[in-house]
Amino acid sequence: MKGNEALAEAAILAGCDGYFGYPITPQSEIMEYLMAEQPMHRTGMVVLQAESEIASINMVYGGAGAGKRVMTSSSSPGISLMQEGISYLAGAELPCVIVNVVRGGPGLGTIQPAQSDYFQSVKGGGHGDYKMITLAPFSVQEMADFVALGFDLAFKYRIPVMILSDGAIGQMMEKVVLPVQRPRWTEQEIREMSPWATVGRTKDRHNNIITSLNLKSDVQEEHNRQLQAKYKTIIENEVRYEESYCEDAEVILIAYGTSARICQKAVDIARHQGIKLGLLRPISLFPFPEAALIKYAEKVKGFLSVEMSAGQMVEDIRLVVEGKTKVAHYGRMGGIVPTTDEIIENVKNLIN
Amino acid sequence: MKGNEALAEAAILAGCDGYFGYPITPQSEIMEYLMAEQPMHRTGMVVLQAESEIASINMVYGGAGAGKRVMTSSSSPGISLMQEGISYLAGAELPCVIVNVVRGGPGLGTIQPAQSDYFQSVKGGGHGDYKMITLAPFSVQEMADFVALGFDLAFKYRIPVMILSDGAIGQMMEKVVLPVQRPRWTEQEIREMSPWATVGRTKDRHNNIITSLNLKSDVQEEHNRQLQAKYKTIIENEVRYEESYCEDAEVILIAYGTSARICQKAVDIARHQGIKLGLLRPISLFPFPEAALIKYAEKVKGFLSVEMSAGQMVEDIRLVVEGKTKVAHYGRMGGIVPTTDEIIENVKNLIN
Amino acid sequence: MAKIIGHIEVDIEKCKGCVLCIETCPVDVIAMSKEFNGKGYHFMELMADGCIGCANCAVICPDGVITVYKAKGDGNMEKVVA
Amino acid sequence: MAKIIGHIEVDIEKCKGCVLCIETCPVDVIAMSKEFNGKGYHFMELMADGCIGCANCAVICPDGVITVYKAKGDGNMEKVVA
Amino acid sequence: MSFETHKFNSHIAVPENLVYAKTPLMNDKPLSYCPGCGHGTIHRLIMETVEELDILEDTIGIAPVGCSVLAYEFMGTDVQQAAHGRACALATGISRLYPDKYVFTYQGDGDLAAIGTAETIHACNRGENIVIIFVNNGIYGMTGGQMAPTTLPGMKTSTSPFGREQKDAGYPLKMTELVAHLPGTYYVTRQSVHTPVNVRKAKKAIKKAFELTRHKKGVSFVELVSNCNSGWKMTPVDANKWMEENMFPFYPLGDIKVPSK
Amino acid sequence: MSFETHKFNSHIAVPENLVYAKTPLMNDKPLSYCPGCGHGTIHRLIMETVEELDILEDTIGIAPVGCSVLAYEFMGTDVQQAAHGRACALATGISRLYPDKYVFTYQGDGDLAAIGTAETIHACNRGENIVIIFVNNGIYGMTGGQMAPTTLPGMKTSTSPFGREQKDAGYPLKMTELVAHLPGTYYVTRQSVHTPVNVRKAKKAIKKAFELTRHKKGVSFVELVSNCNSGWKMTPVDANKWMEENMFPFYPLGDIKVPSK
Amino acid sequence: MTEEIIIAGFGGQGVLSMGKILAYSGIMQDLEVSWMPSYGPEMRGGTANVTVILSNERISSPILSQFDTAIILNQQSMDKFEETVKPGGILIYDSNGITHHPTRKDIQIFRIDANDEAGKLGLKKVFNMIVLGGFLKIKPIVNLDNIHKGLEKSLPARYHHLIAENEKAITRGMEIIYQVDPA
Amino acid sequence: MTEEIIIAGFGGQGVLSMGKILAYSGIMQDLEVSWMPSYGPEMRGGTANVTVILSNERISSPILSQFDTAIILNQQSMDKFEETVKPGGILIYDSNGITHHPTRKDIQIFRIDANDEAGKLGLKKVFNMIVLGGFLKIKPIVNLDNIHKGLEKSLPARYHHLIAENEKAITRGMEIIYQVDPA
Ligand SMILES: Cc1ncc(C[n+]2csc(CCOP(=O)(O)OP(=O)(O)O)c2C)c(N)n1
Ligand SMILES: Cc1ncc(C[n+]2csc(CCOP(=O)(O)OP(=O)(O)O)c2C)c(N)n1
Ligand code: SF4
Ligand code: SF4
Ligand code: SF4
Ligand code: SF4
Ligand code: SF4
Ligand code: SF4
Ligand SMILES: [Mg+2]
Ligand SMILES: [Mg+2]
Repeated sequence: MKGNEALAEAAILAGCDGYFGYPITPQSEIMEYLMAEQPMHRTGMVVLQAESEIASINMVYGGAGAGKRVMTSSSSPGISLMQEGISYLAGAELPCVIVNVVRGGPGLGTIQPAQSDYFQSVKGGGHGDYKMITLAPFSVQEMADFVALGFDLAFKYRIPVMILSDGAIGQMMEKVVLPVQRPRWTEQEIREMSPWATVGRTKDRHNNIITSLNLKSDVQEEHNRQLQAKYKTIIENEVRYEESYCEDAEVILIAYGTSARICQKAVDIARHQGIKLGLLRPISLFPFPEAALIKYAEKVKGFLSVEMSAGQMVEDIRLVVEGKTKVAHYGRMGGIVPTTDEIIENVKNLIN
Repeated sequence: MKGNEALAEAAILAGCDGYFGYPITPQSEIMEYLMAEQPMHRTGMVVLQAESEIASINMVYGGAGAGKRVMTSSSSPGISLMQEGISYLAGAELPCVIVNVVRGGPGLGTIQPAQSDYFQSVKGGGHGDYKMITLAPFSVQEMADFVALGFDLAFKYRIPVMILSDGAIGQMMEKVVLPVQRPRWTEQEIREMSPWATVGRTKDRHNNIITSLNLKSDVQEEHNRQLQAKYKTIIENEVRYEESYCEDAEVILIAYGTSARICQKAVDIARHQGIKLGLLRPISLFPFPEAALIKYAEKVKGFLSVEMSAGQMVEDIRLVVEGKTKVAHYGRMGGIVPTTDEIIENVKNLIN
Repeated sequence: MAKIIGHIEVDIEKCKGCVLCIETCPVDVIAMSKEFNGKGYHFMELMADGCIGCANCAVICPDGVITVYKAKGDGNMEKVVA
Repeated sequence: MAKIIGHIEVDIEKCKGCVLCIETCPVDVIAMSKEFNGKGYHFMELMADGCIGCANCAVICPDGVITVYKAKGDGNMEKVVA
Repeated sequence: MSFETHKFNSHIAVPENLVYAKTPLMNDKPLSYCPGCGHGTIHRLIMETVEELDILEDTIGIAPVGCSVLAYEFMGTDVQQAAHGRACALATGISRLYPDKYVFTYQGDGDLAAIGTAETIHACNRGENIVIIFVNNGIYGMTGGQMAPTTLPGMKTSTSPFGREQKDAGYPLKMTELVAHLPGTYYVTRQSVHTPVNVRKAKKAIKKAFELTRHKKGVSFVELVSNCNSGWKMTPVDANKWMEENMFPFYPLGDIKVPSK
Repeated sequence: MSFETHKFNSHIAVPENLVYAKTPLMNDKPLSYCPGCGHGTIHRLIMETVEELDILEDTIGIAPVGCSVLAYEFMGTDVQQAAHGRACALATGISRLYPDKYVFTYQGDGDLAAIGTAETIHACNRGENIVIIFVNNGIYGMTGGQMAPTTLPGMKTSTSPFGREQKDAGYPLKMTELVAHLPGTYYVTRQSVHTPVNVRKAKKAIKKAFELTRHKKGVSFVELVSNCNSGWKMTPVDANKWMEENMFPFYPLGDIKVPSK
Repeated sequence: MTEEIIIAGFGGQGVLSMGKILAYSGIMQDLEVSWMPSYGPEMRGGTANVTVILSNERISSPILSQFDTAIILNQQSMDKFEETVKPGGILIYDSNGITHHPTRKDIQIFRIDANDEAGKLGLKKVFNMIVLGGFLKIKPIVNLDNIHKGLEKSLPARYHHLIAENEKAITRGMEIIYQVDPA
Repeated sequence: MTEEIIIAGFGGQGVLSMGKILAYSGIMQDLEVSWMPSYGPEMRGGTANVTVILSNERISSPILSQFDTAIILNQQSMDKFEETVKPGGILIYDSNGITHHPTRKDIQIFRIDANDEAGKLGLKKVFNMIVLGGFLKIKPIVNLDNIHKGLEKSLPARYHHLIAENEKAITRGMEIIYQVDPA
């Protein structure tokens, strides 16, 4: 199964209620798979091709506000169009899953894989102070696994969750173990689990309101404080990452997604050559695995951030490391994937 | 004159060819002023109310691609809608001026002044690796001055320039000295100065193309490298900032825009109280005044970033300082402006 | 002879004095008060006898300020109208 | 007797073998080649005499592959057509 | 509530004589609209409909930005606040996921006919089973009276201070007629709330719209030509008169597309 | 160029006998379109028009994403590449700033009728002095054959693998008829390029559109119903036949709005 | 000299334009000025206030939390701004609609019944000029010549015939303001 | 065992599906597999290639710059991928349309004229299976049973009647491949 298809199938299995999307390479297979699979007949899941990405994200807003498990997917330019909607979702604290199968930018750019939407995802491409939980799958298996995980986190914290993938992960096939089917929630369950949702007012409660508007500054500030507090809780509880060969490493590579796959291989090769190389792979980009980095910051000769971008995640590494060790960046752009040779050469430069 | 009006008048005086915008508080006065002023009769400048912010930014794209001095303005949610367009402008290397009179977010938020779109402006709210030159006016005078400066930089580097203002600066009145009228460029001048512009092909040249598309990864990577090289040149040449009382300061406030105004007052008060406080005001947010900060990093007890946000610019400060001194953040949100008392108290905390 | 008699009640604190109701009353029995309400508006009052309970005023009132009653003018009610 | 004679030239490297031209030729004088061009397509050829220079083929060709000529069939041209 | 009960026939003010009272589905908060603004009346008619059809548990409203952004403060139904122009997309999302619910949007002319054009046209084209309430006051009320797509030719607004000129800004856009051409719309009508008779007609139209939703007929589209006293800089009474004289010739009241049985 | 010059009458291949040759405004690069795709023909007709009207120095084209995103590689005019759906906004920007230039957009059905609906409607409503070339092939060609707003009922695409169903996806959207209702459009027509006769008619329509621009008449809107052999999974010949039989009944060819003298 | 003033009241009371006239007059007197409104939400009505600063030095912050003078025209504003007057500063208020009169002892309190006076004069429109007159009596920081020029500058030409009336109102305001002892 | 393969040719040659069958067959043999296409631009035609990895260990990177085996089906791919074969590795190519034959001395080079053969057999569609057969002859990393299962898995049920034909093609491919000395 292709990564994109695994993600689509996993959405059905996760009990997702609705997918709203618009075609764009390299992720159109997600909607195509869903349309061919007709999940309406399997679970009752709705799949709708919207007139644009803006419509998609706002259909998601509507569905999420009504307590449903809803998602959309797109690739870089389409995700840029969603930025207002994402800021609204964050402001109104609505749970949903948004998939970005990143391609090279800026502008129309190229359709080849890239990681240059990191800032947009974790710093906030939309306006205002907000965060999304951002998960970065690095295998077809994780493309499948992160859908249910995404929904769980989204509802636990009432927050939009971004799955930040890229064209390579989306297009490749690997063995994948699919999760078991979860049931979709009934209206009654939604009313109980998400008492804030606009499902229709019953006599025993006031009308539910989904909004991000606060005409009064002090109310808005209080709302912002609560958001920030929530983000802090998330930072404390939801960091996910994977380490390999870090314990004795002289240099640790930091990479996620496709570049983490290359880095795995680079570590294998380097270890063969006797270079003590490790890999720390952030799985959640927000929250960023700060503690893990700090742990190694004073032990290693340096960190090398390997990205398919001009250098974005490297800033988050530097923010954590605060000068305690060298932090270098090696990036390729425009859809080009770094090679193991290039990585190892950069590691050698860092050591010397 | 209100800040927004001064900016509008300055656009006419700067020889701006076209303004395309959509109403949103707190910046609607910009278009209202222009409509009342009828610059078509003064300089031939076009003012058009578009059907949306997306249309506005794409009208700007069209005009900029044809070599004209064009601009738009909006406030936070509207700017989020422009992110795809901004990424395209950056990718196609088109010069233009975009004004964001920031209000409190996320979502619909509040219409009161805020500084929570810093990340969006300087890290890239759109997709891909790109930068905009970002200028932060802190007075009505600068609202007026930065329009012509913005156009100059935009054309010098073929880059979109963001004027990052806020509701307070936009709504306040102060004395302002308006610049003298600059002529608009003739078509002939445009053909000479901007030989890349799509003005209509003459027999002696190939067709001009405005695009950000590169189907081939290596071409796209090369394009990205050139963009990064350009950004480096800008970092080397276009840093703008203002210092006051930094020379002997124990603590330096870092603030821009409205919060820099409050900080000025806080410095006055603190100096009266015998506290050695200084203020370093970044005028260009990208490029960020790194060298100036480094200069003081080892002299002071700490930097205090005063922002109307949960803490955004403070990350850029930390990235520069790399642990060499304390870096603290004091922020208010949701449209609330920090007070001098609060700032001074935070300074005291930093010292102890 | 069963005559119709009507009556309205006005939530004066919510009235904004837009006078749309006054314009629409077929029997001209409502008018603006001299006083202001808490919001600083002159408010609408029933000024004379003769309301026929047609509810025009209530229907047109954007702020939902008016409640309308109507009764057949017989029995002891008739006395009152008389 | 001035008969019309026509002739076409084909930029065979750009032809994509879509056969739209063949469908549209009123006198059926064009057909696909057996060979491939550099792009791997069979390309269109003038296969027989009798082209009347109507330009249908050129007009319909999406790839602008065909150039059409036409002459009155008199003088030494007539000889050729004869 | 402080009711002023007058002496005149106040004795008949007993429940059995009640002719008209605000529906309890309108909250008791004072409306934030300007005196005489039609938004309040239209809110009330929708809430009366929901009450009369007894569909509160299954009704979800959507109010995007515009003067009625606070609709959720006044209407007793569940309400989502939408980004500018996107109400129809939200409505689509909700209605597809809850096909048996009553989903309505409440949109101004700036919202529905400018920034939201694509969402409006496509929801109508897909025939989403929703009610679209379109309050056309020919201006951007909330943001201080800028020109809307529906602003009349020659009409002065803060962004057309010398009157809307066709050559710069085009003609007023008749979205209602436009969507009536789409097969996905089932019932399309234009009403007003400036006289009691019109209020009653508007109420009927709104009720019909919701009833058609029950029968899954697709889009019911109800335009309400309304006033904006503040934006037009007129008293409410003058505004209504101006509306009759100027808006209605351009936006004639009545049904535009009615269900053929 | 490697021309194969055949023996048959090749002696008449001299300039004075030339009947038809590709306009030099079409670059010599091989087109990137699939064999038989109408895009190439339509490109050529526009370039012929520009050549014949001798307006190269004053013509600016706009090609958004879609199969024709590379139009700038093939057309000899200055060209801007637009974000998906935004060609009409770019055209507005350019045309307002250069009122004497010829600005045309070249848009697919996904571009013009889905994501770009608002920009299209509003440019048409404002009556921008531009030419809109609308290539309707009922599908998203570039991205691999997904359903477009203009996809026919029952038509199979990669996102309607069991055929477009009206109840889920609505009816095909007839944007051309829709914009013809707007006062800002001056000339609205629907043509095709699947036979020489139709090509010649289409050429006339395109030329007329550019001539009307010269006279500042507002929007000239030319729809070209075209094929997408790859998306439809047919040979070019079959595709054209299918188009005649299925597309034209739904999208009848001919003028929809013609200038009244 | 730096004078930091807040003027606060209802939307319709001419609060912003009073501030504007003061600011323009300051400019005429070659002072540095700043005028910073609290702009309301995207809705009608409600309260309005404006911070005006006049100074012969560069003005650091246009937004303040403490003021030399507060001019207060309704109860909400009293609740909000009484506390913000600097010790030794001045509070001027119109008693119309005021239910809780100011109570601070460390400031000087003046009262001006401008609303009543405007009613009496039949000059509702210049209510705010009466208040301005009162303020100028207490703090004559700009002279009347420059006020005249400020009026000229801030009123559109078509209203210039009203300047005399405005000036009359200012003079009247100077007459009717009086100091009160805090209750 | 880890086998890293690149298969490269024109869009229409069945490059991706050859890779897919190999990958599915690997799964049937309980190997770890990865299949990574170079997906083309949003346009038709052009070249296509796919990286297939079969291994009995976890596969680190699905994207490689060096390969154990390169299967090359047109000149462009030859130009691009000849260099990427690891020293000691294998290059298999179909000579149809090849103008510059491979020249490396440090690898083993095999040639398979599958295009001609497919033409002869009248089985253009299974051209790619002939090539696959050739590869399996040289590197029998999956057995024919599992290839059968892989075909079953990767072909939609409605094409299962074609499996026999595919297997015939594989067998034929095994017969016609031969090693060449670099020119
Ligand atoms: C993206 C975005 N753009 C602009 C605005 C500002 N805005 C708020 S409401 C509105 C238009 C209001 O007009 P209308 O929809 O006609 O409603 P009305 O207030 O007249 O009832 C605008 C432009 C916004 N909130 N968001
Ligand atoms: C914002 C955005 N969304 C989606 C895409 C992907 N995309 C490119 S072209 C296209 C549609 C192409 O269809 P059409 O406009 O009909 O042109 P055609 O290829 O059929 O000629 C899409 C969805 C994109 N490039 N940008
Ligand atoms: S219509 Fe309503 S708000 Fe208006 S004056 Fe009458 S009662 Fe008051
Ligand atoms: S109910 Fe009718 S008659 Fe009575 S006050 Fe109202 S409008 Fe007048
Ligand atoms: S129409 Fe053109 S491309 Fe097609 S076969 Fe004929 S010459 Fe070749
Ligand atoms: S010009 Fe006419 S007759 Fe000659 S080959 Fe072409 S279509 Fe046939
Ligand atoms: S501004 Fe206009 S639309 Fe808004 S509440 Fe006031 S009158 Fe109504
Ligand atoms: S995909 Fe369709 S529209 Fe695109 S080039 Fe091929 S045939 Fe033409
Ligand atoms: Mg409106
Ligand atoms: Mg298409």
